[in-house]
Amino acid sequence: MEEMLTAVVSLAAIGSGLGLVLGVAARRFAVEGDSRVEEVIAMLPAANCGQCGFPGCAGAAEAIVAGDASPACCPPGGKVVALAIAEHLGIALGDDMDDVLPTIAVIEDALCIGCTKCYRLCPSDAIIGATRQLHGVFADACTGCNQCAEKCPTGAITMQALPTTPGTWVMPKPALVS
Amino acid sequence: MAHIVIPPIRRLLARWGVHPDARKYPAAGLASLDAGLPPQLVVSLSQQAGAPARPVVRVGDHVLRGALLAEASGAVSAPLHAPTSGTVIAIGDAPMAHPSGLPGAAITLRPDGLDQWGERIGHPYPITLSPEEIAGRVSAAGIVGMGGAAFPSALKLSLGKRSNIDTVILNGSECEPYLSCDDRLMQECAADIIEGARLILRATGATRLLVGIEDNKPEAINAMKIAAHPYPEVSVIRMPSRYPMGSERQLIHTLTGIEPPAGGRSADVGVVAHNVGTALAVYRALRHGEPLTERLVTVAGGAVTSPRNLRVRIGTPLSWLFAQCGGLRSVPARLVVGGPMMGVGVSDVDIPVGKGTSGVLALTPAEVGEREPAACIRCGSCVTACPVGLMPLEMAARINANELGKAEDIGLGDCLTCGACGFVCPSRIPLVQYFAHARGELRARDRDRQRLERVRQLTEARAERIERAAREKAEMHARRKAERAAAAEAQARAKEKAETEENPA
Amino acid sequence: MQEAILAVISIVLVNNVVLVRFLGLCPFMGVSRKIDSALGMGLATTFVMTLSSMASWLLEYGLLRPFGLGYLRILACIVVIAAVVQFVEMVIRKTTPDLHRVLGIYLPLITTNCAVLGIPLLNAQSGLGVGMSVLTGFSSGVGFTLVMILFAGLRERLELVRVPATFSGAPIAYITASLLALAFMGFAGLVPAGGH
Amino acid sequence: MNDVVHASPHALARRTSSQIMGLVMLALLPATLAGFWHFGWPAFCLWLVCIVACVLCEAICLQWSGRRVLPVLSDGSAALTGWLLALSLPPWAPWWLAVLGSAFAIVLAKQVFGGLGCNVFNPAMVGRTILLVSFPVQMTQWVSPLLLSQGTDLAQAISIGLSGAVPDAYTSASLLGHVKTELGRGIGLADAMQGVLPAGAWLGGRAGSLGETSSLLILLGGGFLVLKRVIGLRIPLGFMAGLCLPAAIAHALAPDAFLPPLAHLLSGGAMLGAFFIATDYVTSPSAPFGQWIFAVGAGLLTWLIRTWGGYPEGVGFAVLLMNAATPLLDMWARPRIFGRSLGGKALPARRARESVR
Repeated sequence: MEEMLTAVVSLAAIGSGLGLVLGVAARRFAVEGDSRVEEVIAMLPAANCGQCGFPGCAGAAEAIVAGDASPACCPPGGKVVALAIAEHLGIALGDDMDDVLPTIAVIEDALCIGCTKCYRLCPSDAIIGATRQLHGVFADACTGCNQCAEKCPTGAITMQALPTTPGTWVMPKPALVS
Repeated sequence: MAHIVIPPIRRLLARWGVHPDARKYPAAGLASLDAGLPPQLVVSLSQQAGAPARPVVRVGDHVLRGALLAEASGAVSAPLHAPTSGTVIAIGDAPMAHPSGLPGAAITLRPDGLDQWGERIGHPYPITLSPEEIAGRVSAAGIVGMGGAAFPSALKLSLGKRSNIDTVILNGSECEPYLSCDDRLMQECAADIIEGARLILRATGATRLLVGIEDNKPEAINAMKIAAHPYPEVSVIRMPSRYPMGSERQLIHTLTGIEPPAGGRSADVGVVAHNVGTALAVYRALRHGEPLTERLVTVAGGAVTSPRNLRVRIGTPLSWLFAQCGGLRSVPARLVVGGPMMGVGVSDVDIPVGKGTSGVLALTPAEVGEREPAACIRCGSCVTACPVGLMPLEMAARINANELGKAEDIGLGDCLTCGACGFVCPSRIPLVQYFAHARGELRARDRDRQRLERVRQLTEARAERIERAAREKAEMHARRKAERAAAAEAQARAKEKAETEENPA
Repeated sequence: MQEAILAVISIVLVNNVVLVRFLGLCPFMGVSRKIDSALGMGLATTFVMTLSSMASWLLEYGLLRPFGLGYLRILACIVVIAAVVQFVEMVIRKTTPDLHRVLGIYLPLITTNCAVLGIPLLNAQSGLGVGMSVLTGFSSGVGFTLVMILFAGLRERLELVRVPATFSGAPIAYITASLLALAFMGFAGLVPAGGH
Repeated sequence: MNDVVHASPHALARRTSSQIMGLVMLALLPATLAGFWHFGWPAFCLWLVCIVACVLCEAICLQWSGRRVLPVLSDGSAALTGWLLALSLPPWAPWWLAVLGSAFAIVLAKQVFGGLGCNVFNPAMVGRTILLVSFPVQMTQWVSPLLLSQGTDLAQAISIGLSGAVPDAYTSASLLGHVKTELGRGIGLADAMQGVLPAGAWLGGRAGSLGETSSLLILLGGGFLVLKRVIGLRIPLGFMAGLCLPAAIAHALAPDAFLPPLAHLLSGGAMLGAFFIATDYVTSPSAPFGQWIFAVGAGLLTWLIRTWGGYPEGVGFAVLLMNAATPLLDMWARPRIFGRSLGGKALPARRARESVR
């Protein structure tokens, strides 16, 4: 009986003593909550184009942090953003990277009626033009979000891959040794 | 009197680099010939480092030799001049020497056969010109580095004021196998080269000129020594033959003992290096007023019937050069523009010669040594060969595993892409291709990043604009409402007042 | 002094905690993909092992032996070590969040890491003094760290080569670990039996 | 656009991987022939069994993993592994030992890692070491060197190889094993060394593994490889220094308890290890400084294990241990990059004129 009491008392003493120390430490070394969603939002292009299937860039960031979406889900961001997010969150990227090819909107002159619908819609101001005048696309600013193509009444806008020039050409990786 | 300097033995015994078979003969032993005028000349707009030149002629224009075809655009660029007299027949995409095989913008000229010079304004004693004047004329003559990099030379000349250059190096090492155009130039025009180099010396304000020549070119060393004899500031230095001795940084280290800091320019240590061909072009531009319209090109390789050095107009297609050398005697395994170590492998014989083209090679399968790549056995040959002290096998393994960032961490950015590692690799692993791929990919990512940043700014600006418009609208709405309310109240009050006035107590 | 040196050699090399005693295999396999995290894990474990050796010696001679509570040894050790680990985790999380992110779930796992529990228990069994206890704990940690970074280096190399699909991942890691253990067998007998 | 991209360089040095393997085999030939001469037909049979077993194992693995068999086999690496394994086995070892060792070397140490260039441990040493810890009796059954003529004929050799039973008349002890036993019995070195290191030791007239005994011929082969630039001098020199320096110091302090450096060098697999085992490309560091650390470390560990360890010979273990450190050495002992400090920072810009002679 006495032995049992000693055992219980001593273990209780150890436990409560250590608990006290840990309790103090928990206050002393407290850490704030998860800031990763904000960090991921800052990395995304902020175009809120919706190509990822989430409500805007903030929604995509939440999904990526929660693990519901791949960092490669952002077509305008492409490889750069995917790699940056993956590295930041410590996620391994699959081989699906090469499928994410950047595209831009191309307006076919013959079909454009200058209705300015696309011009008003473009989230990144990449379409230049005025009422009843031929519209043009500022390729450097186009995210390829496809919103203009959906709204174009004459179907003059198509999404096309960026053409390769000697300046943008990348030497292919050598084939694997068999 | 020029003195002869021998670099310290420690530097000569350094273990970097490789010793490929020189294969410079028979071309190196034969006097250079004029290649004549081909039926068409294609002057590529982006044959110099930096921005492409901007055309100033139109299709149909008739031009004389030396006339301006395109002007420099931007800080790093160079103008282009008509290589002969003739008619501009096209401005647009044409084949060019690029590993991708993609075409680039060019001006196509049909020679009229008269080869008539336009106005040439030379100077009888160019050495009396001011440094600024020299740099200006070199810039106007469209002179670029003729060793292969094609960097606009005038930019290097005007560095002197800012960087306090004290040494000019004349690069006569010509360490690439097969190539002998610099060798021939030094043998045939040594005096003019030295004059040109002295003009460079004057333009940069430097006080000594070191001419570095590899010891496998004894005739060139002799010729240059004789030409340099009257000038005490010129030293001709015999260097060991080793690839890549002609790389600017390795050359500076061998000749001066200074190790230029990584990431910086050679001017930071007070040195600039110019190719011997550049010096000759500088002399011709200043003495005779001739812009850069021709250069010496080595045409060689096992598939060429009679290899030779040819004086070639800029824009001459490769097929014309081969024809001048007796044609091809077998189907080449590879056509190379430049040297075999760093040149561009091409497949089109219509590709034109540019200002930086030092050689045109048609190589047989045996010379190329084409074998299927095998597994890396980690022999370390590439580590020993690397002139920069990198571990190519480790870099390639990381790039192969798509870990480009890690490859960068261990020195991808310091790689010269000189090809020494790929040359010695017993497993024939295309190391340089790995590095070129990784660099291209990293550059592409950089571009994408910048583009995204721009898009982000535009998007934010738009969002802000819309928000501001909405706010202004709301404010205006509120103001109107307030005004209306105020007006109504005033009216009501007036009415009330009127009523009170009407019914005074 | 000589005894201490021999003990360190014995614990680090001859009776290596991972490769010879087969303790702490969970982090050995789990956190050895990258050298940085292996090093972090090794250092954290060394720290915890040293502290817990000290704590359990105090426990052993301050409480368990005087009161004849030897039968509570395992229970009490677990409580003490768990508390030490919790403490270390909080400190790391606050001071070096990156290391915390890398160590991930493995840091709490140190709590139930058999090496961390095993070494103090072995110390208690062999009746070592406080100095030797702490030294044993520390050198066990050093041995653990050494093997961790060697193994992590090997695994990083293996990431870069084309291991057949059948063997890539865990299988090749186990094979590598076995060959590493084979190499460590060379140390057998290096310290005369009874040294430790 | 080009269909096939031809990246530079467009020229190639002539030496290929299989040529390198061939040169190494050529360099091994004198020591191997000496081994045959000293240990007779059983040694030859062992050598043959090892090589055939290694090549067969490699072929089977390649076939199984669906890779092309003949082109890969022709690189000669499997045969070289078998050769090196044979040289490190007792000359009259039974056939099954050789086959087992070859299987471990090729399958476990090489092919499961992905084949040539992918393994992290030296295959021959993995094979030998597994055999040593698994079959200590058979692996320490040495025979005294006999001349081919007065030894066994082929038929006898085959029966020895099949049964693994070495006639008592031929058994002998290796120097290291003998010294370890005698020191263990409390006998001083001076007595233990009596007549163990005969004058012919340089040429292989001593008990030991098949190819490790004739140090002079190994040195010859190693020198050939150095001249041919197949191997560098760093690893052999570093290994010998790492082995001999502590041995010399210890021997000077206590001559009766520690073997002299020359005895270390001439006994066991020290020379073979220095020139042919530690220099294995795949499992040794590829940068100069890393090679020095690797080699000195391997030599030092060999001395430690030989002197105090439970096993009389430590070359195999030492090489395996340093193999394990090789990835770290490759990572941390990289050469200095031109224009940068060792730490990777750009050098300060020195002016040309200040440093002129």
